[in-house]
Amino acid sequence: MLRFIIRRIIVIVPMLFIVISLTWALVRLAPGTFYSGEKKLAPGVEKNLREKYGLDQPWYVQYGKVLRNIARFDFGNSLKYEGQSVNQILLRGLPVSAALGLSAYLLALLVGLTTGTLSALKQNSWIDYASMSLSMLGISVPNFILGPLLVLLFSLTLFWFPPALWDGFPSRSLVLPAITLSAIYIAYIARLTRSGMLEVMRSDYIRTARAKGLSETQVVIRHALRGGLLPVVSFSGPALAFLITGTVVVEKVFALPGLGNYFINACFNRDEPLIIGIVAFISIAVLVFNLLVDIAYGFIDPRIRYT
Amino acid sequence: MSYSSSRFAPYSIVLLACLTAAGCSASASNNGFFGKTDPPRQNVLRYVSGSEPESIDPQIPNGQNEARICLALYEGLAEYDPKTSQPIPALAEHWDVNKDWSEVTFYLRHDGRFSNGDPITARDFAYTIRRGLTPALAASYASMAYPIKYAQAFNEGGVFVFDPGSKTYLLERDFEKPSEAATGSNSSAPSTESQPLSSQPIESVADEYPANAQLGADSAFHHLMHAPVRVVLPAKEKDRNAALEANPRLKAATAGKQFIPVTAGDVGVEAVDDYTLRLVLVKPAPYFISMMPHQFFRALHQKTIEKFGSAWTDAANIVTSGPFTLESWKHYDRLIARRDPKYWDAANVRLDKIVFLMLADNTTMLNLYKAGDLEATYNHTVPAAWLDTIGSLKDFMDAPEAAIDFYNFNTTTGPTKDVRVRKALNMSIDKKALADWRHVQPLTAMTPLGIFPGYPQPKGDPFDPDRAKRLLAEAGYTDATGNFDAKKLAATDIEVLTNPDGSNISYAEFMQAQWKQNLGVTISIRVMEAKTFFKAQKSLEYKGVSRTGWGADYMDPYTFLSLFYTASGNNGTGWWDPKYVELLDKANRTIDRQQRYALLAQAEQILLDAQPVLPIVIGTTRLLKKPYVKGMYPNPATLIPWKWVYIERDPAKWDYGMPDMK
Amino acid sequence: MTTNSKALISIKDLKVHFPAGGARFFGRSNPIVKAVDGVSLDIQPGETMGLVGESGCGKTTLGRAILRLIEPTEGQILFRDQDLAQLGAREMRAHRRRLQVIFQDPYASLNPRMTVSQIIGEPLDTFHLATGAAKRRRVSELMEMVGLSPRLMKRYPHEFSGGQRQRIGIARALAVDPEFIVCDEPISALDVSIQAQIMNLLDRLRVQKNLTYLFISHDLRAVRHVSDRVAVMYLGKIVELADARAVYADPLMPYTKALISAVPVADPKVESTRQRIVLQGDVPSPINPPSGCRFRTRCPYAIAACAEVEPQLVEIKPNHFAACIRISSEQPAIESVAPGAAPGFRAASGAP
Amino acid sequence: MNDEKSSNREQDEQRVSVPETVAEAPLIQTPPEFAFADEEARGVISGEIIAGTSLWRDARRRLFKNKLAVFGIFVVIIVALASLVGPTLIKSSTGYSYDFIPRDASLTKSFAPFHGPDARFSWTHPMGTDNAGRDIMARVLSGGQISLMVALISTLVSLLIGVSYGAVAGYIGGRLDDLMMRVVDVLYSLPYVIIIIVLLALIPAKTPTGQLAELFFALGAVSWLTMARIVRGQIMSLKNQDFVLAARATGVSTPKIIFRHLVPNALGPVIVYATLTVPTVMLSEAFLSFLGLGVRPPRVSWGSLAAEGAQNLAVYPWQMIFPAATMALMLFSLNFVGDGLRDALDPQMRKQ
Amino acid sequence: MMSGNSNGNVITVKDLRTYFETEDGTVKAVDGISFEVKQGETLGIVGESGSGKSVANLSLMRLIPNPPGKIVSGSVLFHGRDILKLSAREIRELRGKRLAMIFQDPMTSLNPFMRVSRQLMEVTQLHLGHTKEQARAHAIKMLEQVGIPDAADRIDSYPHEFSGGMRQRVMIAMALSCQPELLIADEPTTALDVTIQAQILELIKHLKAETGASVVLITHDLGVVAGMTDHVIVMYAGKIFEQAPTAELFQQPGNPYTRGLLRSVPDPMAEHGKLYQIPGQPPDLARLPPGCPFAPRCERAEEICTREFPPFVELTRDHHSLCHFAAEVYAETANG
Repeated sequence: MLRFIIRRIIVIVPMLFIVISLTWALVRLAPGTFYSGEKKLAPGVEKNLREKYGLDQPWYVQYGKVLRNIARFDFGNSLKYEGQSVNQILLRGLPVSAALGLSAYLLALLVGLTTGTLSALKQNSWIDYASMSLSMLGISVPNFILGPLLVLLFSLTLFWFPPALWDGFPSRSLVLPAITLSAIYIAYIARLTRSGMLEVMRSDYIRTARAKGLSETQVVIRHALRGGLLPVVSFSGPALAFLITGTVVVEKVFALPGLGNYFINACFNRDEPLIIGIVAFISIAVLVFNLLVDIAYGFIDPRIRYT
Repeated sequence: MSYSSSRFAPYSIVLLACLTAAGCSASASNNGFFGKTDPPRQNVLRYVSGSEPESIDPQIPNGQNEARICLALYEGLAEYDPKTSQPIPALAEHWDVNKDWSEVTFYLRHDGRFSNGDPITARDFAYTIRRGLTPALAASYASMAYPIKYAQAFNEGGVFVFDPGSKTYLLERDFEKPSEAATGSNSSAPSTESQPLSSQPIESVADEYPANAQLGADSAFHHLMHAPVRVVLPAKEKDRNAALEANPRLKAATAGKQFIPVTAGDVGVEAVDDYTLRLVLVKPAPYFISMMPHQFFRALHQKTIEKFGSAWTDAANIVTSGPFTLESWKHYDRLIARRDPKYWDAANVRLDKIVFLMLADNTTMLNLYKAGDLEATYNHTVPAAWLDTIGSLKDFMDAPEAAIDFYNFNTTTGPTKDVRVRKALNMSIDKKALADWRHVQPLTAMTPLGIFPGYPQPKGDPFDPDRAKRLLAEAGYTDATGNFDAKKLAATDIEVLTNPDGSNISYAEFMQAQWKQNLGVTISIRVMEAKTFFKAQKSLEYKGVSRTGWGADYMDPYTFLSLFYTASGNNGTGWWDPKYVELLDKANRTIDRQQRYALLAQAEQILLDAQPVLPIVIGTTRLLKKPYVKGMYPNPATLIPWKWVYIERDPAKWDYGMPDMK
Repeated sequence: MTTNSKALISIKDLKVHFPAGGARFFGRSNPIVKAVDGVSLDIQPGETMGLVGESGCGKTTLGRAILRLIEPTEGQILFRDQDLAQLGAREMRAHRRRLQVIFQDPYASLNPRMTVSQIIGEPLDTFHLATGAAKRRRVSELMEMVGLSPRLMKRYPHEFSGGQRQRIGIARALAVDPEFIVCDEPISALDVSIQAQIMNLLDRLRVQKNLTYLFISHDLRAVRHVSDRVAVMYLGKIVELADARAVYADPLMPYTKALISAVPVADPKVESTRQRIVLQGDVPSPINPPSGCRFRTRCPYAIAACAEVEPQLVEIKPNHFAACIRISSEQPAIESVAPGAAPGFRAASGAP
Repeated sequence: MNDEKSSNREQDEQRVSVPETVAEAPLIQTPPEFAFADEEARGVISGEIIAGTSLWRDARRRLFKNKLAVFGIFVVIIVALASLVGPTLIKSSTGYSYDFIPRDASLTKSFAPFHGPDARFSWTHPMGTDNAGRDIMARVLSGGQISLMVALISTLVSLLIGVSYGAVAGYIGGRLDDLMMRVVDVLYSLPYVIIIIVLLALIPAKTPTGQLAELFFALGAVSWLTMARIVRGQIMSLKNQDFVLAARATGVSTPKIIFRHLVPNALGPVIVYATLTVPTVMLSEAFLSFLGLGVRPPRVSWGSLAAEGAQNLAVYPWQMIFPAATMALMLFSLNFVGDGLRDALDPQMRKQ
Repeated sequence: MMSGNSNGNVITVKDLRTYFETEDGTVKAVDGISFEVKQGETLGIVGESGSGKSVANLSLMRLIPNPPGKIVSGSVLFHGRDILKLSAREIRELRGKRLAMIFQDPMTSLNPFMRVSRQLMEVTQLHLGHTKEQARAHAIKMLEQVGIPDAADRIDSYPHEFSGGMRQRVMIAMALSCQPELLIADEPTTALDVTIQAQILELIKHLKAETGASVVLITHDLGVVAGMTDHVIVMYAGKIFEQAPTAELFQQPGNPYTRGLLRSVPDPMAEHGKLYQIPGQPPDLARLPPGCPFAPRCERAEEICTREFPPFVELTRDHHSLCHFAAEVYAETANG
């Protein structure tokens, strides 16, 4: 198990190297620099800026510097935000994104699992139809539409929740973003749970459990749930990685200081160290979460052994 | 695995219908205001500063989102007038300008204090200006200070040429190239070939520039500052050699000479005493005083900066000079400024705190405002499209702004190389309709009308589609009978390039419709991500038309006209006319305001005749302000000097409509 | 075993090893499954060679390795004296015309998205044997041959029952006129009443088309019925090889004895009287097979030497080979080698 | 262990409950040996080929039995038709088109649905007008053209690239699979926004059509990644099925195995994923349009209309509600169609 | 309900009909079968796939998935109580305690996510009110009883850590935990190898002798039935085709189908040659012919067979056959 984990972590290194190098090259290829804007800078000022950030040096020197920094887990300073290190920015944005992502994920789990399980157990009943239609709605209404709708309804008409901004965790400001973000995950999880449960409920060992004289509730909770949730578990890795590392649309709609917001702005600002930092962070997060899912899988499904 | 059928498909429609109903009720306004009007319990003002500031070091960034905060944290020699945005005394009680605009002297108040209690002196301002120009700092707005003598040379990293033999420096006037003479950088007598290489002894300056009577004593530096301008060459050998190659005579003269780097000490800034600051300008700049409230010139605390380096702006370290000081800054979220009790005028500062929220999305901002989470928004936050609804509300603030929207023409290539095409494209836009549509003033020239009282603004071409067609016909876009043929002006030769921000696309669509309706020409619109767009515009990689705009850096027409001053045509149009530049220089040498305005207007006329731009509209502030917020005005610069802002709790004294701007 | 130059297929010391655990979790030191571990076998033209063994003994792997559907690790597969194991992918593909396979599961072995004529016609396309009308004619012919109406050629596999699907599978194998067919448990997924149909069909085709079969099955009754000779496999090795009759009537190796004894007989009288040998325990894992004789862990006759010496397949009786160190041509009957040494060989009535 | 599968597992009793047959095609009764003769005996004219119910046709039948899927198909067709002809109809009846801005300044503002400038009911703008006085219905319908095209083409691109890529990786496996999947991982990790910006800078589109092509390229460029993963997983579970082995055994070439045998059998999940991708694609399109890669203004798509409408939601809710509702309705229906197709294509369903 | 005619029968099935609603119509998986199992007796049910043998037994336990399946009519008297009329709660109390079942595939029938110990303990905790400790001790005892070596050590393993044979032993231990009166073994050895099959069959025999439970053994292998059962039922197309004491059925079958089945099993001792085969394919249960469902495949079929459903002929007191010509066939087979 440990060896498996170590090996998986080692694989991250070359991957990261390639991702970072390509990202660096892409940022270099993208037109414009962090300082270009509507107001043109005086040539002298531009020259000073280029010297300040070493942009006047040959590309390989700059590239080497990037790699050296990253080897020390230091992504350098943001170009756009004077004096702020990328590490600081990541540490600042992460809790927000993570709190949002986790709440959304937990909400999605709660609602998705419940509706999915109910749907499966009451297959082809009105509960099934209703929850599946709702989950399809979650897929059909993109969150850049859902978010504003929720704001209109709950913030501007009913004045229940603030329409934007971050008041820390937990707070009322989290409610609407979390709902917006979770909608599609509720949908996915409900569908995955439903199909997973349907499959498990048809399996032989459920028949065995019933033949033992267990009640339907016992059958579901003790025997079916674990297997029925496996698809949700494998879905959760990438989903969590994605949720926790920031979600551009929702963070934008609700003006939340999360990584997604940072990332998209960094791209528009050509803030190279920040872009590289976030890309690297997200790549690691994805790999780590997939690893975690594999490990969790091992715990849930004893048939899987890692070597 | 299947759920094959469901009878609940219409759910979505029902839900959406509910939300529609909610939306309709939500748009209804509440007693003539947009959303809640309950004042906050404390004297705290919540405002939006825009996107995350690049830095709250006032000299680093160049955006308004930082300026809004820096105005609270720092104070300069002058402050913006809250209503007119003209400079009014602040840390300087008054100032003098000498007769030929080569010297400005500021007399500082004696009670100015930093937030740590240190007095603010002339030395602090000298430091501030020198620091701002330091190349390593790479301040974006260092060019603001370029009118100060050797400021540009220092900022760009130049060297003087010193002759160790004669102990003199080479002087610029001796090496001016004929071509550059036209642009004329100095008022001194033109050099001629017959004059020998020379450098005037420093002593003689004293006669020419008598000591300022009020200051009494004079300094050696003061003498030096008025010496003829020395030759400045790039410090980098490669760049220097290139410069020398271009001027063989200079190259010959530099042989065997020493290159002495320009230092901060060479910059024309002098603290005559603790409360007197003297600046020497390299060339006259009548607009110079109006730049003084700019954040670049606001007082900084030298010891703090030297102690903490770039971390000096951290809440734990920062020392500020303004009415407010930094309490906390949660990045990408909010910055809280607290009233500074040490501030010299603290007694008159009535807000306890200002919360600057960092967000840039108008919808979010307005949602917050409506929900009562914001006291006011900044300029242009109300989308023009909302004016039909919001325009009549009592908390809607709309006033002309010292900002313009216009289109650049690419004058170097394609159909728009032809001035007739440019004129025709301009004349075929019904700017009145455009302005009515967006509830703004049309822009016909390069300067906004009504912002600069007394400025004799030239009139641009009027809306005249028939003439436009004739011009296009003259330019060769004709059918067999010689009449204008819209098909000849192929749609792919001209397109409107724009970035997607704000209502740029809406404008472009309207313009497109105008051209189509008035000329029959279909001009396509091309949207480009901002940075890519800026690059394409700057390097003239666009077909025909590109969108741009300009907000005044200071309250003077020159801020707009100087856009086309740049010698290389590096202005997004490729257009450059020496006559234009000459007129601008001449105007700036003119001390008399009316004469100067007349010269500027002449220059503007040249610009309009050449039509490198298509003026569109004058900006308006379009912001929202709760009625209980007083002392805040939609001024032309839309920068709010915070010390005068307060929260009025008596509804009788609220603003029901625009506050009095007089 | 001596190499018979007349053999159609001559397998020499064939080994198929692969890493255990599958591909999902990569790792360097995965244990090796020795599915087939040094098998030598000659199959004569026109003969049906039966291959029996319990699941996991490697019989299917052996069958697939002969056809290079699984890459052999080591050894030779001589087909008409050409070593198939050495052929490149392209040459091998050409050889597939002569070597075919019939699979166990008639449900899984037919592509559900293809019609019968596409399924049977595909080999014809692959080897450019027939196109257009000729191809249709050939498909009809093949369908008739296996007892299916050609009218059904445009139908899809799911419309057929298991036995009919197996017929389609047989027709596909016959399409290219092969010489040798590996019948990989062709009847085990079928109903009892259908098994006989398929066995008879295979037998008829063998005679008609002069085919040679390797008939793999765990069903000893079926193997006995269709085979000329039978090879018994245990944990990757052949442990006994003889004429079908001899193997059943006179098994030599203790494993074969137990295996045959375990088959239930559809006759209550026989069942109630006969002494069934019940082997203890399970087949050991092929990842780490026992040393020496692999059967020794379950063999009642095992002695210390069985753990040391790997028994070779030797001719105990004429044309009757067995791999057991405790028997020889002089002393072929194991019971007499060690009478009473078989506490594991108990009567059926005894307690487990 | 991929040795032998479970041996003689009889086809499970469950199969009884839903026999492998369909109404039009009663199970074919084949007599043992010479079915042909029997057919003739029953008076059936030989040579008349009975077309089978292919899984496709079967799927279609099941699809049309699924009421919701039919509802979905109906809506999709209605919306598609309206998008196709609607703009022309509106133009001819009211004079409004997606880009028509009225000359009269009093008309260049946003009117609520069914409200004319005189604040009275009017049929002219059933969805209201936008900020420039353009008819929202005309814009929604012409936006439908773009959105549907975007959905269609980028789905096709993702199908084309994703399916081939995933299928090849899944089938070949081993190091190539590892490498191909790492490439996907890397592509996943790269910042999409920057890729688009670079793409725009390096190959600027010369014409609006070229730009549209670029948009499809950009959308397809990312949407295939997940598709590739899904297909790979499917193929990996399919590739060990006997029918693939059978194809290999008959010498079918690798590309044919992948695209004729494997891919058609993996279609169910592919279709569901494809329909699930459509909302993402539409969102990406709105985003890319914002970056300048989408359709050129004043052309619109549902995504960009809704995104723009969201900006004005608090004041002019109809600007978002109508495009969003149309889009949601379409996606909703599309999902039903996708699910219906998956169910219809899933062979598992037959056995339930 | 408490009819007195349970006379020594553990279970009495009367006219049981279980139908499945499918797309293709109603599938009569079990269509009017009646049989009884006496105390201590082993009943074999033989049939090919689709004959309804498993459905019949799932019906006894009321484990038919509904939908699509439904027990349409009939009664299943367990010691005189009709199982089909019990409440859900009452039937749960019977299941696992007095009626136990083991299934064909021991891998899929054990919950792969749960330790064997828990799966075993669950039963006695539920039905016998065992505490954890009691249940565990009992489980270990049961595992030892079914011949799992080192039961105490291995009890906490997961099912996948056992071999197929061992898993089936675990299943048996689980089924017998509460000393049920009736054990239904649904193809318990089909997925196993012959040597393991022999072990398991021995085990069942042995345990049956020890506990005195009645057993219903479902299989398609006539050989298994021959050695294990007292009575045999042969099913075809949801119907009982023949019902007889085991010895008699094998010796003198009274139904052409049974005879065909017996003849088509290859005899290992016989010479290689053409094997007897039943022609044709198993019938489509949704579309049965009007007469005898076996008629199209029957060598003895006459015109009446395709027209009229055959009678259930009593050949001897214990021997019944569903055939128009049962008596003739019975007579024929007696001769050879």
